[in-house]
Amino acid sequence: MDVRTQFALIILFLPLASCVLQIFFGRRLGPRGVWISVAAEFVTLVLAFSMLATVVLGTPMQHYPEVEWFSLGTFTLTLGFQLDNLAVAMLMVVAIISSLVHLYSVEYMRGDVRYTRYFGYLGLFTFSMNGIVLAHSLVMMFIFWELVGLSSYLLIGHWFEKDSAASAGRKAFLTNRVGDIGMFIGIMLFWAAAGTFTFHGLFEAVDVEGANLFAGQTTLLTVAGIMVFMGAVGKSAQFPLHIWLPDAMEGPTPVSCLIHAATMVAAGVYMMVRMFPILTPDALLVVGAVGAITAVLGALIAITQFDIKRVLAYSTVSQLGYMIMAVGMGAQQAAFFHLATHAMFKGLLFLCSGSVIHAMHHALHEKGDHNTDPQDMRNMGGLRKKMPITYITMLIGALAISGVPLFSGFLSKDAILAGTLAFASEHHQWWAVLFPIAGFGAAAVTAFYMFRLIFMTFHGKPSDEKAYEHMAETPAVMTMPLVILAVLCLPLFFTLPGLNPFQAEGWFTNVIPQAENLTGFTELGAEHLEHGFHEAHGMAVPISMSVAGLGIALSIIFYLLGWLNPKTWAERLWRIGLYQLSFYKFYFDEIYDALIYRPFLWLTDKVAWIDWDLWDQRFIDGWGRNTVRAGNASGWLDYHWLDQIVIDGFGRITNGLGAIGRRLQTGRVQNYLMWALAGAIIVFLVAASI
Amino acid sequence: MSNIQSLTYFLPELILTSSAMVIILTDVFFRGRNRNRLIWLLSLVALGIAAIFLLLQTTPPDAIFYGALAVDPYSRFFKWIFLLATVVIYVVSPYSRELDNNPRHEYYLFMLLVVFGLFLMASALDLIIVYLSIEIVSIGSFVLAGFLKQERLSNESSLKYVIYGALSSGVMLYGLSLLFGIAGSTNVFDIQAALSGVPDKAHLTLAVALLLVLTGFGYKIAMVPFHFWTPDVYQGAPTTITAYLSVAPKAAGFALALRILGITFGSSPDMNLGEWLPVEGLPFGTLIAIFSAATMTVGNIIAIQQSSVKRLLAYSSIAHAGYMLMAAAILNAQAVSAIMFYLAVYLFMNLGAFLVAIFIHNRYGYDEIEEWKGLGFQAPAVAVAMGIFLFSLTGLPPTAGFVGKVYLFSVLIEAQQFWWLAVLGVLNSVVSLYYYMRILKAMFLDSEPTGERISGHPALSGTILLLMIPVLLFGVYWSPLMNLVRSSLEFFSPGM
Amino acid sequence: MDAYFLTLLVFLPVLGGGIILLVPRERADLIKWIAAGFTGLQVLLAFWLFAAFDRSSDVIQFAVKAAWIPAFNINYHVGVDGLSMPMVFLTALLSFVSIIASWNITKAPRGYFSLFLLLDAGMMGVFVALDFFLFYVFWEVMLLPMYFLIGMWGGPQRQYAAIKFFIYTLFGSVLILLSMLAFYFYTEPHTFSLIALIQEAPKINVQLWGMNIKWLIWVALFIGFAIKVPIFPFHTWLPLAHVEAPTAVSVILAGVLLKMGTYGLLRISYPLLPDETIGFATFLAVLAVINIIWGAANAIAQTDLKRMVAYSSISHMGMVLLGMAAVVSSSRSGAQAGMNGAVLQMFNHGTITAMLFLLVGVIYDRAHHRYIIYPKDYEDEALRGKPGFGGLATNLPVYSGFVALAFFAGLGLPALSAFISEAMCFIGGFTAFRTLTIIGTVGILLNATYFLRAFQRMFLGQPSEKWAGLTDMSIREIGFMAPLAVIVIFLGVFPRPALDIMSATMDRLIDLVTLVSQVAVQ
Amino acid sequence: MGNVVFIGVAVLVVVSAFFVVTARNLVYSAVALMGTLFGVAGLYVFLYADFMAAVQIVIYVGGILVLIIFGVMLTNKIATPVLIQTSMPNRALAAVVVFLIFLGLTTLLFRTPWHEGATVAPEGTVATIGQALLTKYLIHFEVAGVLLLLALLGAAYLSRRENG
Amino acid sequence: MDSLQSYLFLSIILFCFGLYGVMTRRNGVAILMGIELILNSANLNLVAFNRFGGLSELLPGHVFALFVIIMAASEAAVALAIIINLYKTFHTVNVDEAHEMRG
Repeated sequence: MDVRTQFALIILFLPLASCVLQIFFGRRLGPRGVWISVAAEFVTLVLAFSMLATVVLGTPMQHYPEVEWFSLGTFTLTLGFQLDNLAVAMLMVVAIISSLVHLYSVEYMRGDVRYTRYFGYLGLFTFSMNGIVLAHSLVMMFIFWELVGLSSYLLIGHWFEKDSAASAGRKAFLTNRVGDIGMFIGIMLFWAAAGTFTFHGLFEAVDVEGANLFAGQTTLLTVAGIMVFMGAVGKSAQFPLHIWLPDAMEGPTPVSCLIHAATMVAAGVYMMVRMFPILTPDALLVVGAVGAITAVLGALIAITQFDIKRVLAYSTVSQLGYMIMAVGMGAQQAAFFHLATHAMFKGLLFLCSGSVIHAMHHALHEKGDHNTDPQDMRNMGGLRKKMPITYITMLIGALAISGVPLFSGFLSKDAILAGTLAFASEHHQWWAVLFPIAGFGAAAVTAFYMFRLIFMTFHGKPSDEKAYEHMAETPAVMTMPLVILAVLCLPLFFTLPGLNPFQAEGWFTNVIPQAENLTGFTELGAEHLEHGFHEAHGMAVPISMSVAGLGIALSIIFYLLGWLNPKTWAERLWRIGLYQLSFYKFYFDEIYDALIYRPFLWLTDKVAWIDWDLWDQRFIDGWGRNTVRAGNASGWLDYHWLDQIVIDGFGRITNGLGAIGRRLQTGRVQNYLMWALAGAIIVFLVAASI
Repeated sequence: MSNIQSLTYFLPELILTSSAMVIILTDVFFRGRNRNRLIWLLSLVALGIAAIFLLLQTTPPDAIFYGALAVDPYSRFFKWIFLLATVVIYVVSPYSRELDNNPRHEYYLFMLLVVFGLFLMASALDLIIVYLSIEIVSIGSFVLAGFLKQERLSNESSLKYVIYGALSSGVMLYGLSLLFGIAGSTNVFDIQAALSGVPDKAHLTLAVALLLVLTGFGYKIAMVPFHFWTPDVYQGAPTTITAYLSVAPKAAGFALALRILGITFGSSPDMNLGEWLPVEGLPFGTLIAIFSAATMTVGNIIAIQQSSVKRLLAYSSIAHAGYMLMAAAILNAQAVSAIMFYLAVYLFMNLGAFLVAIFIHNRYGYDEIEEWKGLGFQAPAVAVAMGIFLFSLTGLPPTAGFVGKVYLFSVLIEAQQFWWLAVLGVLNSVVSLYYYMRILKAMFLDSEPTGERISGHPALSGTILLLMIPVLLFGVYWSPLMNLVRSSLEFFSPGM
Repeated sequence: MDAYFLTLLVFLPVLGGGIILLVPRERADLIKWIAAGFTGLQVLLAFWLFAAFDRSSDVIQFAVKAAWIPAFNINYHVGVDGLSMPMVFLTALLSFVSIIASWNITKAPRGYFSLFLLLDAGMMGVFVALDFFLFYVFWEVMLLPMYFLIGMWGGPQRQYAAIKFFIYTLFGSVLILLSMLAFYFYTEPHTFSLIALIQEAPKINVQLWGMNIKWLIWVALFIGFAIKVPIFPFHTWLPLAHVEAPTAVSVILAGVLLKMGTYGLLRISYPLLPDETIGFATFLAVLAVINIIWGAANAIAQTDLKRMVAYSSISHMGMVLLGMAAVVSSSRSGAQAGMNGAVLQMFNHGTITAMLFLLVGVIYDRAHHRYIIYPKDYEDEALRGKPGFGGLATNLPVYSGFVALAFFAGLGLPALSAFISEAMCFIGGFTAFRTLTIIGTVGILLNATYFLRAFQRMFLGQPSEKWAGLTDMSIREIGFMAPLAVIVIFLGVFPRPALDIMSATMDRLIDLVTLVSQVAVQ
Repeated sequence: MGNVVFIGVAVLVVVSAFFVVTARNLVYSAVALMGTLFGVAGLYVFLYADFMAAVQIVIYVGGILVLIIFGVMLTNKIATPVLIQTSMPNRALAAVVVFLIFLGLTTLLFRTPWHEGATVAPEGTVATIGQALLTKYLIHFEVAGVLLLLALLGAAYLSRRENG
Repeated sequence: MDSLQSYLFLSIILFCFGLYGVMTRRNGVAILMGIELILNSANLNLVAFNRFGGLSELLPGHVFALFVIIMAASEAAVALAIIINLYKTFHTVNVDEAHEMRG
């Protein structure tokens, strides 16, 4: 077996082994046993790193091992790996965040009732996530896609005693399923057209050079692409399925970091990057539009949130929107770049917030306060003195996400914005301009709310002095990952050997070349695109720098210097209805609840009522009550007719006829004679008339 | 064949009549305490001897007494059914508590004479014999139904029976007289010969005569709309007699009707693969099909409403007549053999069900389904047997009733006619399940298991269990019975 | 040995039932052990059969043919192929599991276990019979014990449920009977052999009401089988029967009996009436989708856990039908995916739903109720609309683990057995009926909805003090659950053993349906 | 002359039959029945059935009618008129049904070409019947005997008062 | 007048009166009288057919009628016995009052 395959297998199954170990033997191993899981993660990190190293050192990874899973003659399913540069880079991202989160969790989750099981679930997640990354076919990806959904469900619901946590888990799973159905349909469409599930099979089928299976079927391909994209919409929390992600913050913060910021939610982007070569321009446009809407939407909502994790969650939604938009703009390289940088800085931000929450929690606990919400930023303030490491690392993260130069976020975001500008310049329709506007607008808002978060948390006066006294920096096991991630937020790590902080060129872009995956579907040639980006890059840098500056400046004016009072402004905005929109998340939950969820539950109730009560009640309670009910249910006459008249009715008619028959049986023999004679005459006439 | 020669072929019947004389004499001269027992024994012996003579009768089909009676395998088959039914009733009668207040010896005597009538019905070839044999069976049945003189229900039952019976036979007689008028003879073969020459204009009269005759036959087999007497009479009569009436005279009615109508209105006198001849203005097969549909439907749907077991079984017996008529709508060898097979099976299952009713009646004195509660735990063996009889009556495998029903349905399907009737038969089978299950439900489901056990006389429970054997056996291996039926499908015809 | 193997498999339980009847009824333990012994032996035989089965062959194996009623050309003809083999295995396994799960039966154990064994024999017989008459006899034989098992040992409405079940299924089976007779009489030579009829039945050319009677036969057979499946709108017997039946009987009902309907369609309607099958395929697919959605929508609204599980069966069987309808797919691989997926789903649903019902039984044994939410008309007014349980995951970790496994298997999570079979059904269906299948995929979401809602309401949240005293699963309970769990996981990861067995036969079946009809068209 | 007598007898039969089924008093009915039976006997004479006429009078009038009158006596007090008719609607319905039957049968009667053979010579029928009864109809005769026996025993059993 | 039709017509009238009587009379004995009318009508048929049908040899119609009369006697005896029994238990001879069993 090829060593690369072996490495991939180990990366895939080592976390699963740790999962099985923790689930079944966790209790026996005790809390110390979780170090085994941590160690396993670091082993995968080393392996991933070694694979990445070979790639970076010049050997492109192009290894597609596969085995037959089962075959039914012509219908065959294979399992295998798509080991290419993209996968290796993604593996590395997953391994870094995952191992750091493992490490971080050792302290963060200490004393939890289901301590070991938590690590088991983390292992399950890492396994599934690696599976998505390595999957060589849509089916295999779908399998792991669902499995990450499961682990996400389990981890969000880790504290399932809390109803909100349990509900959030369910919401996440179900919302994801909506997208998954689309993805499944998309898979079937691809399969029906191309007869294969594997990526390279599909690429070949679509490739203009080869036999073009989709010749003349671009509509089909568009639809299939959009359908598969629905999976990404669900998983990457894109509009309109973004609602689950903020709720998912009910899970432990390291989980939010790992799953709901850095890796799993990025899986959608990863998949879109993977699928990029077979997406048609029409499909890409839809993708881009969804991404743009999400980017703006998430950013706007984040402004008004007070829960520290929710701000980050909406920020994640927004950033994912960026990435998806980038894919839609054809800037898939930028999308993936942003994915990687975002994983680092958003992971960092989450871990920092976790650190803050941990400290708050600890402090409130010491104080004996169990009512105050440790995640509400209004209860914080001035923490920078108590938690310097956290403060500094979080500040770095905030700078990175805001797109301030000298941090990784600047480079990737800039690439995306350049992509939108290039798109706008290539497409001359009026709406093409909306993409860069959305991009830059969201960038400004991002800078604003991120610094709002920093200022509210770390600056100003502490809101609760007593608790403040109990605050302290978190232990080294937790701060160490912060530092590591903060370091990884420096652009240097992505641009080596190039050292220019304004230039994104470097090993990373070499690993994921923009042109490599292009097929004939993009109207613009690869080089043309490349050129467009270069052109746009020059324009994007100053604009993005200025919008970031604008956002930060506004934030400083509001929250640090207090020149403008946020509360007054909030009230003003409230009066014109804008504040609520943001604060209540554009009422998405309410709208879904009112338009989909409740009607649907009502419908199922009715369906069940028709299916059962209508029939049963009628049977038991007799006619009178049900006539009323039947009247109420006139809308359901169809089924009413079916079950009532045809099935139950057969019985009732039989009974009714029987009753008539009984009445004929009067007990008076002469009546019998009369009936008999009359009956004979009738039968005779009937028979004679036939 | 002349009268003297005929006697040798008439031995089983002679045994029956002469033993009746012996019994009367015994009755007169023997006044001991064991009179009932003695006469019971004598009757059984008489039946046994008759059976032996019947067994020895292996001659080819022939007609005796100047063509008045047929001696052929067909009639013999039915005679076996009558004997079997009678013996079963004889065996259990001493243990039926209902009869305790009345002299059983006369009961045995009447039954013996009724058997004689049944024998004649199975072999009648002459309209006068047809009429007389039906009357013998009827009058015997009237008396037997009213056997419990002190009981109001028994009286009411026999009153209704006699009035209904008398009118039916009167109407039938009128029909027979018209038939006689058209054909000019009382012998069925002569009639058949004459009918082929009947002018077209007389056809409608023929049809009406046929209908009038059918009134009489229909009354005997409880065919709707001539069934009205059935539930009331069955309910009021002693249960042993009800059981008997539901099996033997019904079988005799079928035997008689198939033979007489088959010869006179069928296409071939030996009834081999024949069909109903069209009588102008009256498609005979359709007529029977309509009667069949009405019979099974009415029987089943009214049965659903019953709370008395005897009455329920009465309606169910009406429905079963309907099933059998289904095959009679197609008059061919398949159909006749299917009916014969079904009658044989019906004998076991229906008698079995009634015997269980007697079993319960002995214990509780009444026959509401309610009172069967818990029988499944108090007398498990009998209850299981009842379950098997009921499943068989419903027509579920692996019981004989299933096979019987399959044969009946297969007649229609093979002939590719009367599909609607087959479908109706299906629906009826389903409906019938409902009320049979009510009994089963009462026995097994309506009460908790108890330790209390009830038991009947071993002869009674033994007979019940014995009847279960053929019901199950013929359900999985019915070749012997079918072979018997097939070999009995041989009719006397003058052309032979 | 080989020759009498299947006969042994079928009649072993009958023997066991007979022996049980001879045991004095006070010896309840002995009765249970005998029952367990015989079914256990049956499982071993089934394993042996599984091992000895030639996977590459598409012909009937272990066939035995003996004249039964020569006059009617009825034979005792049994055998297994790739279609019946999984069902035989499932029957043996679930029977054994059910017997173990019935250990706490105290009411009339002798009757219970002997009827159960009779039921076992009937089911086994249906799956191995190759003579239509024999098939029908077994089909009906199974009704009687089922009626009593529901009616005597069931819940409060058991009698109503039993009679409803019985009447529904009898109605269906009488239609099957008519079809059977039609097959017999309209083929020359008259035969009941399902093998011979594959050749003969398509030649039937009898006109009735202006059409070839084969269409009517197909419809009659379909109604008969549809009631068993059950296919909307013939499904209303199912929730009642499943809910009222004792746990072990629900397991058998949902695990094995429902499969008989689809098995019947595949064994009889498909090969014998290929043209009609193709003609009705769209109709079948429409019903399949209705089943999927209707069953799931109903399940969402249920407050009784067992009813929810019962309705989930309707939904899952809909997927089987969708896969079956894919036989007409123009794409060969689509047809293969659909048909194999359907049979695999039959097996998988059997094991999963068995787990679900067993788990419902476990909680019911302890808490004596199984409401997810107390119904609006619950006798205790204070409890109406309140959750029936809550936070069980804290008290009963093992139980919750099994429930989670079963629920996730039920909602089609990958790596658990149902995923691959459902996916295959959909993929197959998609190649033939695009729009319908897309509508049907909504069922995936709905299935997840009710399972997760139920799981949250019962197992998550604050543990309720009322149920703090419940004990976790006993060794016996884990014992009968574990094999099923192992199968569910194993087939989820490695479905190949199951698919290998059936794929050759399915290929042949697809050929029979599609090729024969092409000939007819030409 | 013959016709006149025939018409007279026919009228007697019809009128008395009418009274049999409509008379309000049972005893009148019984008397009317006697008229009918005599009338039918008269018709037998017209049909050259002398033996049958005799039998009609002896058995029917002498036996059955007496039996019926006994029945009337045993169950009624002659002096009090008893309501023996059923209700009016019932009678009307019965009348309709019967009228339909009457119409149908009459129509058939005149439509049908009845088989008409040579008229039987008006010699005595007694000897022929006697001969027939002992040869061709012997078995019928015997069966009738059994029937009578059964009826006798049955009637005796039913009307007997059991002692104990 | 002396034709087959006239006898048959008389017979039909008797038959119909008989039917009417059976269906409308409450008294058991009166019903019995109705039945006798029906039997007589059939007998009239038989004898008439015998005469006009030219069936001279063995007079089957006469013989048939004879047996019918015998049967009528038997039936009347049994019926009367039953009616008297009814009178004993129900204290009435009105048959419509005996309707305990119905339905």
